[in-house]
Parts: sequence; structure tokens; C-alpha cells
Amino acid sequence: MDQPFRFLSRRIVLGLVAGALLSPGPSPLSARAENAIEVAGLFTGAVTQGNWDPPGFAAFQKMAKTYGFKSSYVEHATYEKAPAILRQLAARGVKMIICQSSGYSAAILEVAKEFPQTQFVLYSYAASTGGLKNYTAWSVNWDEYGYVTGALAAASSANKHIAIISGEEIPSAKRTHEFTTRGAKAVVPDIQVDKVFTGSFTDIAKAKEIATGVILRGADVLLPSADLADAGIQQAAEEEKKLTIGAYMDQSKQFPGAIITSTVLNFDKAYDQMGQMMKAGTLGGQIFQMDLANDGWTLARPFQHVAPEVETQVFGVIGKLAKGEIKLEN
Amino acid sequence: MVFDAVTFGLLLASAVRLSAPILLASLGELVCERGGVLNIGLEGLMLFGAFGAVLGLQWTGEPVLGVLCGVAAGAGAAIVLAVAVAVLRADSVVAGIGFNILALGGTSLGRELLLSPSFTAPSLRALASWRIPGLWEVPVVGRAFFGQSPLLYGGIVLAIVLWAVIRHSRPGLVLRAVGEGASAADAAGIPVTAVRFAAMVFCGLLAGIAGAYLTLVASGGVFTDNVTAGRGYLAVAVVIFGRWKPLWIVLASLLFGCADALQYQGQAIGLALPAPLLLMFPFLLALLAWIVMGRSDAAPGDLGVPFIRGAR
Amino acid sequence: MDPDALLRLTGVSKSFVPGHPVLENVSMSFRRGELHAVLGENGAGKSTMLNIVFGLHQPDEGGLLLDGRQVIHRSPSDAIANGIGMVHQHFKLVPSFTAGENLRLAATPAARRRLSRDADIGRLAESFGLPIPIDIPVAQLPLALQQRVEIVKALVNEAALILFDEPTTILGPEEIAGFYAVLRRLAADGRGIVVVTHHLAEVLDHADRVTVIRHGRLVSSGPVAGRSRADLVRDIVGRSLELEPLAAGQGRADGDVVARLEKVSLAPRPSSAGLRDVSLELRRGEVVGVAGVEGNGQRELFDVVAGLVSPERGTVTWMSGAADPSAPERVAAPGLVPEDRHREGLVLDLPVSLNLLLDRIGEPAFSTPAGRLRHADIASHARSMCAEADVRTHSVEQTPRTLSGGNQQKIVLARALAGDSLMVVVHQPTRGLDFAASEEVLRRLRAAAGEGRAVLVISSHLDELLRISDRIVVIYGGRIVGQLSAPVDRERLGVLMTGDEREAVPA
Amino acid sequence: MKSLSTPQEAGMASPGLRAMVARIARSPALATLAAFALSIGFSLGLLALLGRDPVEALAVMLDGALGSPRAVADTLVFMAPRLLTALAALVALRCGFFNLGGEGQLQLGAVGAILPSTFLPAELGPLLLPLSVLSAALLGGLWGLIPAVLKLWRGANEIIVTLMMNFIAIYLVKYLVQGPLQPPGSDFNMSAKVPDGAMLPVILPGSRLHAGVLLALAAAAMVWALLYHTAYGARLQAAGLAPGTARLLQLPMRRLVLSSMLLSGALAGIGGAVEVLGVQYRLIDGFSTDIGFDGLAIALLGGLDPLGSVVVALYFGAIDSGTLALQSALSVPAALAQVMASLPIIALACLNGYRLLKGRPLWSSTR
Repeated sequence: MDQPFRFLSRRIVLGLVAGALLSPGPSPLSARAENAIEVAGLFTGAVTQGNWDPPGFAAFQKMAKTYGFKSSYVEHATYEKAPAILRQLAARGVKMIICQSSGYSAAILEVAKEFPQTQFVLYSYAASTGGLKNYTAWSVNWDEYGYVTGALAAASSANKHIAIISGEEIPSAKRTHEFTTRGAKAVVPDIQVDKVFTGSFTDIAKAKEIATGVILRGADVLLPSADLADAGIQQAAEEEKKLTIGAYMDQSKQFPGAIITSTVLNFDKAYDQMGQMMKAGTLGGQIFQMDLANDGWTLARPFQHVAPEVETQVFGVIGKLAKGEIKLEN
Repeated sequence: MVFDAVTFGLLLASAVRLSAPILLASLGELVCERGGVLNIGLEGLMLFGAFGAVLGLQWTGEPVLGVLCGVAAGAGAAIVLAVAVAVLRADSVVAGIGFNILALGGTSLGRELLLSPSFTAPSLRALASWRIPGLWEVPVVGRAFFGQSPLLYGGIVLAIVLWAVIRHSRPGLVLRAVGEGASAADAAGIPVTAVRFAAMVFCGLLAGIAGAYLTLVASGGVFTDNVTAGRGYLAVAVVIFGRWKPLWIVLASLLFGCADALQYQGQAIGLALPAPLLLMFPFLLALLAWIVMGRSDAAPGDLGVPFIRGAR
Repeated sequence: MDPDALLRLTGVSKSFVPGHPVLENVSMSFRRGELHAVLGENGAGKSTMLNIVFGLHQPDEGGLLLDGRQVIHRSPSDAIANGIGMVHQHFKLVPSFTAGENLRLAATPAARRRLSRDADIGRLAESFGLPIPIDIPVAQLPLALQQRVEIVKALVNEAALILFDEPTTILGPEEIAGFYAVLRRLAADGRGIVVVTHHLAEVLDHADRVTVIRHGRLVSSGPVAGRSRADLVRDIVGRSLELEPLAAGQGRADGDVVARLEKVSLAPRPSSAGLRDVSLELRRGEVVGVAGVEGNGQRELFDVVAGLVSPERGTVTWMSGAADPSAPERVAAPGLVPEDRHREGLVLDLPVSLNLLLDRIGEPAFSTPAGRLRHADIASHARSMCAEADVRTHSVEQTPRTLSGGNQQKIVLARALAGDSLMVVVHQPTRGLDFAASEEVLRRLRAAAGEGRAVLVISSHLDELLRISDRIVVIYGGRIVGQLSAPVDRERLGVLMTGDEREAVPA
Repeated sequence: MKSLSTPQEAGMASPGLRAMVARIARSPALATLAAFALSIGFSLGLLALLGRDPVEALAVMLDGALGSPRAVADTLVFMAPRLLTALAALVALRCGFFNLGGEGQLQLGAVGAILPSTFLPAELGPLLLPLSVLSAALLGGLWGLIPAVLKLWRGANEIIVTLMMNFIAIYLVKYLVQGPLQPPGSDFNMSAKVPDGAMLPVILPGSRLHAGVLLALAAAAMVWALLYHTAYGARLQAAGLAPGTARLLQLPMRRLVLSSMLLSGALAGIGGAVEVLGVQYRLIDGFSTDIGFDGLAIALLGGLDPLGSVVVALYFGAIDSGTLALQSALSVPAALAQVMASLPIIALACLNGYRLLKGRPLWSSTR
């Protein structure tokens, strides 16, 4: 049988060349020993696209600059590769790794215990830090977020018909749907709330298609909750002359005809806090709630395209939440 | 909720809109396959077209120029692929798969380097829908058939033109000959390589329009990574499902559009199927089509066979 | 130099593999109004020469002069534009196209105007004396009619020189005369006609001039007048030659019946006649030849006798005879030599050893019960088979792709004769082989009958059938139309092979 | 069309280039190397275009891929599932079946890998691991069997069918992790974590190097032995290289196609198991980034040879971990990895096509 040997010559050549190419030379990374503390960020998508990663990335960059950290980042960090990336960064001596998605929590829980010298930080949502001393989370109060935006949409709707459109059917999205409905019903008890999933966080075309559909069915305020695909929902609202809100950052300039207000996540505050605690060495084992009361997120003012009473009404709800007059816990 | 006339109208309009990119791309693929090239790289061509269209829009601010740039990008990418497949006789499936991965990475790189995330697209209404006065307000079917993008109308007209050309003209005869019996065409003095090259570039042209439709018409001028999301592969299936006949392909793409549309309107009317199962539906449909129809003798005889002069 | 030449080849050389020239410094010329035959063994370079003239290949050295002007044919379209037409051995027709579409496709722009309507095409073909059905896919036409389409194709383009590559293999003896009459008429109109063929009789009867090529070199080129059969054979093979008698008719007609076909039928398909009520008995010790024009059901007959295809009607029975008394019910699969050895006979990229033993690779002698190959045993057994069958290889690890056609066929034959099968079925056993290899194959087949096997030879090569067969059956339109015992009357055979011409050619 | 130039002039567009391509194309080793060199060169050029120092970038990549035991472990961990899908692709291709469905079979294998943990008691302990791998192989194999059955009995085009089945499998996994397999109270679309007994043990403490790497290498050795040292392998190759001859010799074609696709699917399925049980420990939506397509590329670049595939899979693993390092150190966009993986495929397809044009293909696709 000569089959095994037909490729032998190629294997030898390949092997030799690979060996020559890959023989460990001077390691450029270990050689680059500097005094600055190194921090890194992990993002699920591109840091230049959408409304979730870019504002977070901007805050990350700003924080690194403020505290004189040396920074690097990894975008499109899939959950498949997350453990490898975390290990690679930690092994390199990165002192703080910030992961901007709740999906990374599994990877952090797995890797953090191997690298006690590195602080792992999660931004978005976490219920527990698994008792780890080097895992800190900044957790947005998404329940409150849903309740308030629901109330806002209901108060703005002339038809008593609103819709919340999400991407993939993940547990947190379902939970948000629930609180949105509760918020809406609290303001307008007989409101109709359409809850739809597009099945994708990135497919703008599908989001736009579905948004157009719910508008033609009578919904006049759309709540986007589909990350990158939010753009499709907002476009549909703008084109069909209906209302929507901006998500995570002020988007009123992008869709001036349709945006009532924007939910603005206070990335700057959270990231600055991370930097500060890193510098002070006080990170570890905590979860920071970010809500309206502590400026974790805010609504842009003044509202557009709606009567002034709407704004009053919504901030009335926010006030009641702050005072504990409305309880969100199940 | 009930399945009423409004729902039906919405479903229809949605189906027609969603079928447009698949229709445009599969018409391109049709020309390729009638010429004997199984162009798996269609997905990548669409991606390049989608990217080029947004780039053109950002550069010029003109939707029409954006479409033209998309067409140019699709055709340009097709030239690269055609050099590999038609000229160098690279296996079209292997090269196509590689090309699709390249397109995924290449357009993503291009987006980071060349596209501005904060760009606000001008109104794309003229491109997105062309409401035929009087007709588009007809209940139920008005929005579906008389309020669509001019690109879609162009696609339908093109299907009819292609049908006539393939069946009744000399270029059509030559194209079919190259696909049915390349060595016979060669002996008859037909430049097989050139015809296949041209067919692939034409395919790239249409894939470019399909990509432009996706970004400019369907996504309001935004390019996202992997914006095609398998529509190119689906378009290849549509060609086979449509028996390599332009008019059947129109119907087949409409059917696939319906499957897609059902996903959205289904949720709205309370059809409680989980989204992934509905997303799976068009692909399942393509597969079932195979099982039901089986082998087709309508396939061009030399489909997927690289032309080597002197090989029997 | 030839002042009357229409087309002249000047010092043409061509090699596909460096160092192995297929053509070496060939200079010759074709004239107007002349029927020019080109003779040579398979692989001598005849087809390559035609292909170069027609632009399918480019010469490495030398060139073409058309009416004294240098021309380069980079592709067939160049050749067609220069007034050259070619009728290939394997027709270059788009199978799913009608004759009309094929003609329109091939027509030059000038000729196209005359072909816009199917009726025009029909009339045009008839004006050449070559009527063809124009509106059914050519794949459904008999081969003789497909050939006619090819000729009309060249005529439509007003070819001044028409090249024919082995045109008569698909024609019965009766049709051949008619075919040359057509060629003669075409030449008389001032065209040059070139015919590549194996058949000396045709050349002596019909050609004006003859060129012989051997191993890529020009041996002789000149008028046919004054040449004799023996003289041409010497040019072709390089030595004078007495064919060894193969003892046709020496076989026993009373051996045990090994296989019996009873009223076997298979439905016809495009380009093939199928089988109709074929009954046939094969006996030990006897060589049965199957004569017929290609495409008359030979392939189906091979498949059915070999057991590859079950008949739609009728029965095939294989009998073990008295070969293996210990297991009388066991019937060894027949040894097979298929028509296309590259596609059906060999695995070109697996070693010779595996090719020889592929059908028996699972036997205990070659693999363990767990399925592991016994490489050493395989190699030694393969070596002995190679030695016995005179397969010339450096090692049994070599792949057949690197071997000559003759050696490849010897491998297929060695495998077919290796088993304890009582029957050998061969289809076109000498196609593409040179003279010596052909003789060796025929000798081994005759010897197989001598050992007591039944041998079925399906071939369109009449001479070889006449030399080897004890009995010849003639197949036409899927039917056995006659049976002749050695010594066979050649003329009678020819008449049978053509069948009923009115039925065969619905023109 | 008539030309008056001499034959020598004709076809001499660029003799140097032609000769070079011909020389590269004549040797498979050189061709493969050339494909890699071409793509590495192109990628470095791209890096320069992105404003990064190519030399530094190359150094970072090498360091990230092989600079430390941990880096090597990462490379091997990335290699394992890709090697398995490559073996899957080559087993099918060797039998003449163009299986583009490695991705789908891998997804089904991943589902199979967590089923025992979901439905069987955790008390089974270490017994869960072999059960999980077996169930992965079974599910992947069955998924692979479907296109084979459709081809044999319905004449379906395997390229289209396997492509479509990839999407179906991906959405199926999406459905499972957001519905039936999602444990209550989960924050994300994924299954419950598998018990320790079902995990592939880490074989180099302090790294991710898990036993799945050994499993993949063992599979490569097994496929090698099967192809070249068994009667089955000989028949399989014959069926793939010369279906006509296989028919004449009455090799059991259907059985060969079915069994090779069962094996192919099973190998890809084990690839899914290796990813789930060795890296993720749970089924996550989108866990595979085209591992199946990588496998096809690896198989072709490795000359459809199991050992060649090991070498090329190692290269792909190194690219994956190297570009990760590149991303985190130099903030190079992630898309570069895709470009780097795609280029050798295209280059090799072209080189092979050119060889076909000259009559000597590197691999023969017997479709």
C-alpha cells in the first residue's frame, strides 16, 4: 500500500516548515514588560456597531485613560472562545478583565478560580458571583427598565396598543416582556401589548419586517429590545410615522421623527467605578445594582412627539418606584 | 387572534418583500447553473454586494448610487470567483465555501475600516417602496403587489426577460449548450470558459442587487456582519426547487418568502411555535422538496463539472 | 512541398508528458477533392493530429499552413472560421438538444441566417442528401443518424476540409459503403476529406491517398494506388506480420452449459436499443462472439450476463457445472472485462495489487477475520499474478494510472481469469491496445476456453471476432438476429449486422 | 480569428508565471505549502494595511499559539473538534460523498453529548462520559445517514441536502436550549451544566487541555488504519475513486455509502461532544463557529489523508489561538481569522483546478 506514503513527503515538508516557523522565539508579550496596569474588555459584537457595545466600549476607553491603564479589547468574543480568551488574557498578566454581556458569567465562573491575581468584572446582569473573591458584577435592573419603558409606551400610545420587539427568546427577554406589560397595564389598564421575538439580535431586515407588521396591526408605540436589530424597529417606526424609544444611548438624532426619549445606560459611571475600585484594590465578590435611583440608567429629557403630561406621568411612576410605593419583586 | 383579511394581506406583503432578495439572487444563480456552474459562493457574492451598497450610500449619499456600488461590488467579487472557478477550474463547491468564509471575514473587516457606524442614512423610501397610485390601496393585495421596491419589480421583469432569452435567443442557446454539453459546445466553436465567466459575473451582478436590497431596502442602509444569514444558500436551493426555470423560480422564492413571513405574522396571530422552529421552516421546506421531488432530469447535464478540453 | 495542398502540417510535434512525444516532426498535406485516409495503431498519434488541426490541442512545435498561409488554431472556433469541420469519434453533440438546436449552435454567423427555422434546416440537410429528424433530442437518435447530424454541421459551415475520426466503428458493413459514397460526393464538390480508420479494406477500397503514422512519426504518405494490404500492415506495425492462427472453431460445442439466457428483455433507453427476447447458451470450452454495430444492446447484454442488471422479463441462469463437486450449488461470479477499463475496470489511483484482488480482498487469504489486510500475502499473490499475466510494473504498489493501456488491460484480464469462475465475459477487449497487446489478450481468451471455461466476447471488431470465435451471434436492435458457426461467412455476417435498414433508420 | 503570429508566440502570455504555477502544481507538497504561504503572506499584507506591524503581529500570533504550554494547550483544544470534523469530511469524500453537513452533524453530536447527563442519574458518575460520547456519535451518525439515504433512494443532491441540514440542525439546537433543554431559572439560552462524571478530564493541570484531544488523535489513527489497512478501507476507496469499477466488481455500494456516512456523521458528532464535554460543559446556542466547515477545509488541505489532516488541523488550531492573541494584544478585528482560514482553501482549490486542467488533480471529486 503506498497510500500512507503518498502524502508523507508533504507531511515532512509541512512539519519542517511549521517547526521552523513556529519555534519559540523571544516572546514579544513577555518582553513588553511595562509598569502600567493592563486591563482588557470583552464584547460579544463589534465595538463600532449597534447601541450596546459602542457606548460600553467608549466608557471602557475613557476609564482606561482616566486611570492610566494599558488597555486592550476583544470583540466578537463568542461564548465558545470565551474561556480560552479569559485564560489567555489572565495568563498574560492582565489585571482586570471586563466582560460586557451576561452570557460570559459561565466562563468567568470557570476560569476565575484559576487566576486569583486577576479581577473579573461583568457588566449587564448577574444574580451571583459564585463566592469568588475576584469576580465583581455591575447588574442593570432590567425589571425596572422594562416596567418604566412599558409605562412610558402605554402613556404615549393613542391607540392603546403597544408592542415590544425582542431578538432571541432568552430568559431575560421573557422577563423583560413580563415587566413591560406590568408597567404598561399600571398606566393604561386596558392596553394591548404585543410581545414578539424576531429570533435574531443582528438581523435588521427581519426586525423591520416584524415591526412594520405590528404597526399595520395597530400598535403605535414600539419598544425595541433586540440589540443590533433595534435599528430595524426604529426605522419602521420612523417610516410609518409611529413612535419608538432609543435604547441604551441617546438615539434621538438618528431617528428624530420617531424617538420619544432614550434609555441611557450610565456606562461611564459603572466603568469609572470599576477603574476606581481597581486602583484602590477594593474589587471582588460584589454585585452593584444599577437602577434609576442611583443613576445606573436614565431617561433622556425632554420627551419629543408626545404631550407634556406623558413625561409627567412617567416620572410619576419613577418617583413611586424610588419611594418603594411600587414593588417589582415577584 | 384570527386569520382575517388584514392578516392575509400582511402575510402576503411580507412574503413578497422577504422573497425579493432570494428571487434576485436565485435568478443570478439560475444563469450560472444553466451555464454549468454550481455557484455555492452566491452567499459570499450577496455579502459583498450588501457591503458595497452601504459603502456606496455612505460615500455618495445617493440611494441609487448605493445600489450601483452594490452591483459593482457583487460583480467585482464574482470576477475573482470566476477566475478561480471558470478559468482555473477550481472546484466550484470547495472554492465557493472558501469564498463564503472570505466574504464573511472580508466584509466584516471592511465594515470596521470603511463604514461609519454613526452614519445616518438618507430617506430610502424611493428605493424601498414604489407605491403605484390607485392600486396600492386596494385591500388585501394592494400593499403586497403594488407597494414594493422598484428592485423587486425589476426582478420580476428580469425573470420574464430571462425566460425569453434562455429559451428563444442565441445567447440563451449558447448558455444552455455550455451547461448541457460543454465539450460539444467547445467543438462547435463556443468559448466555454468565456461563457461561464460571463455567466458568473452576471450572477455576481444580480447577487449584488440582492445584497443591496437586503441592506438598503430591508435594513434601511445599515450593514451588519453576516447580513445575508444563509439566504444565498437558500437561493441555490430555490433554483433547484424551481427546476432551473425562471418563472418557477419566481413562485419558489415566493413560497420561501411565505415560509419566512409566517414566522412573524404567525406570532402576531398567536401561532405559538417557537421562533427557531419557524426560522428552520424554509430550510426544512427545501429539504422536503427534495424528498418529494427526487432526482431531476431537468438539471443541466454538465452542472458542476469543470470543463477540461479533451476529457470525455 | 505540395503545391496543391489545402492544408499543410509543417514539422508538428506534440507531447502531453514531457519526454514522451505523441507526435514528432510530422509534415504532410491534405488536398481538395481528395479522400485521404490516415492509418496507424491506437496511440500512434492519429487523433492527436486531427485535434491539432481542429484547434483542440496546440502543437509544441511546427504549425499549419492553410492555402500557404500560416494559421494558428487556438480553439475549434478558429478552425471552424478557417473552413475546417470535424466529426469526432465520440460525437460532439449536446445530447439534450435537438438536431436543429445543435446545428444552430454550431453554425457560423454567416450560416446562421439560413437556419432560423426548423423547416429550413430540414430542407438544407436534405439538399446535402443527408436527411435528419430535426425536432427530437439527438440523444434519442441512433448513432448513425447522430453522425449524419455531425456531417451536416460541418457542411452548414461550408467546411472546405472535413476530418473524420474513426467514423465507421458505429456502422454496419452495409452502411459503410453508403457512407463512403457520401464522402466521395463531398470530395467531388471540391472539399478535402480526411478519414482516420483502422480498417485497411476501407482504405484500399475508397481512399485516394493514405498516410501511415507509427509512434508519432510519419511513415509514409502517398497515393493508395499500388499499395497492398501487406505493405500497409508493415508500415503500421513496423514489421511484416503473419497473424497467428487462434484456432477459431476448435472449441467444443458439447461442453456443459454454464449460463443460459431465456427470452431476456430490457427496455430501450436513449442511444441504446435495450434487449428483446434474447436467448443464449454459453458452454464450457467455447468462445462465443457477439457481433453488432455499437449501441444495439451490447452493453445491456454484458450487464445481464455478468449479473449486474436483472432482466425486466425472461430469466438468466448460471450453473456451476461440474467444477466444484464439493459445493455444487455455489456459482462463482463471472470474470469480467468491461468496455471502459478506466472507469469500470480499474481504480486508477489504487495500487496494482489491490486492483488485482479487489473483488477477493475480503477472503481469508488476504484479510484477517477482523478485516485487517494481510499486506505481505496480497503483495506476493499480486506479484505472481503479474508474472503470469505478463503485467510489466516496477512494483505492485505502482498505480495503474502510470501504466500503458496494454498493461492496464492485462491487469483487468488477469483479475477476470484469476477466480475459479467458469465463465468470462469481455466487452471490446482490445479497444485502444496496440497490435502486440491485442494479440496477447486474444490468445489468453482462447486459452481460457481451452482450460474449459465459457468465453463470451462482445466486440465491434469483426476481424478479431472471426479469428477467435467458435460461434458468432449477431445482435441488432436488441435482438439476436442470427447465429453463425465457424468458419463464418463474412458477407452473411455483414448483412445480419445491418439488420433491416428501413426499420433502423427512420429518416 | 485567423492569426498570423507563429505558434511559438501564441500562448506565451507570461511564460515565467506559467512555469512557476505548473511547477508548484506538479507537487502536492509544494502546492499545499504554496497555498499556505500565499494566504499567510496575504494576511500579513492585510495586517500592514490595517496599520499593524506584520512582524510584530506574526510574533504575537506565534506566541499566542505556541509560546507557552498554556498556549499549546489552547491550540490543541481548538484543534480537537476541527480534526474530528475533518476526519468526518474525509471519510465521506473518500467514498465519493460530498458531505458539507459536518456542521449539522457536529451540532447533533453536541445535543447527543448532553442527553445522558439530562436524562440519566448523575450517580452513574464516570460512566456518563462514554455514554455521552456514544450518544453523540449515534445522533451525529444518524444525522449523517439522512442525506445518504436521500441520495440513494431519492437521488437527492447531497451538497444541497447537507447544506440545508446544517441550518436545520443549528435552529434545532437553538430551539432545544431555549426550550426543552433549558433548566428552570436559567439566565441564558443553554442547557444545565453536565455533571463532573460526563466531563472530559483535563490532562494538563492549569490548562484547558482535555482528554478530547487524545480522542481526536486516536480517531485520526483509527481512520488511517481503516483506510489503508482494512478490506473495508480498500473497498471504500475503490467506491470513491471509481464507482463504475466498484459496480462491476459488485462491491456493496449502498452499504459502503451508508456506513461511511454513518461513520462520518459519528466522527463529526464526537467533535461536537468534545467541544461540549471538554470546553463548554453545557450546550450553548451558537457554540460552534463553523467548526464543520473548517473540517472540510482541513480535510482537503490535508490531501484527504488522516495524518495530513492532523497537521493541517494543528495549523487551524494555531490560527485560532494565534488570532485570539492578536485580537487581545493588538486589537486586530476578529474577522482576520476568517480571512486567514479561507485563503488557503481558495488557493488550493485553484491550484488543484489548474492541475486538473493539466490532468493531475490533487484529489479527485467523484461527484
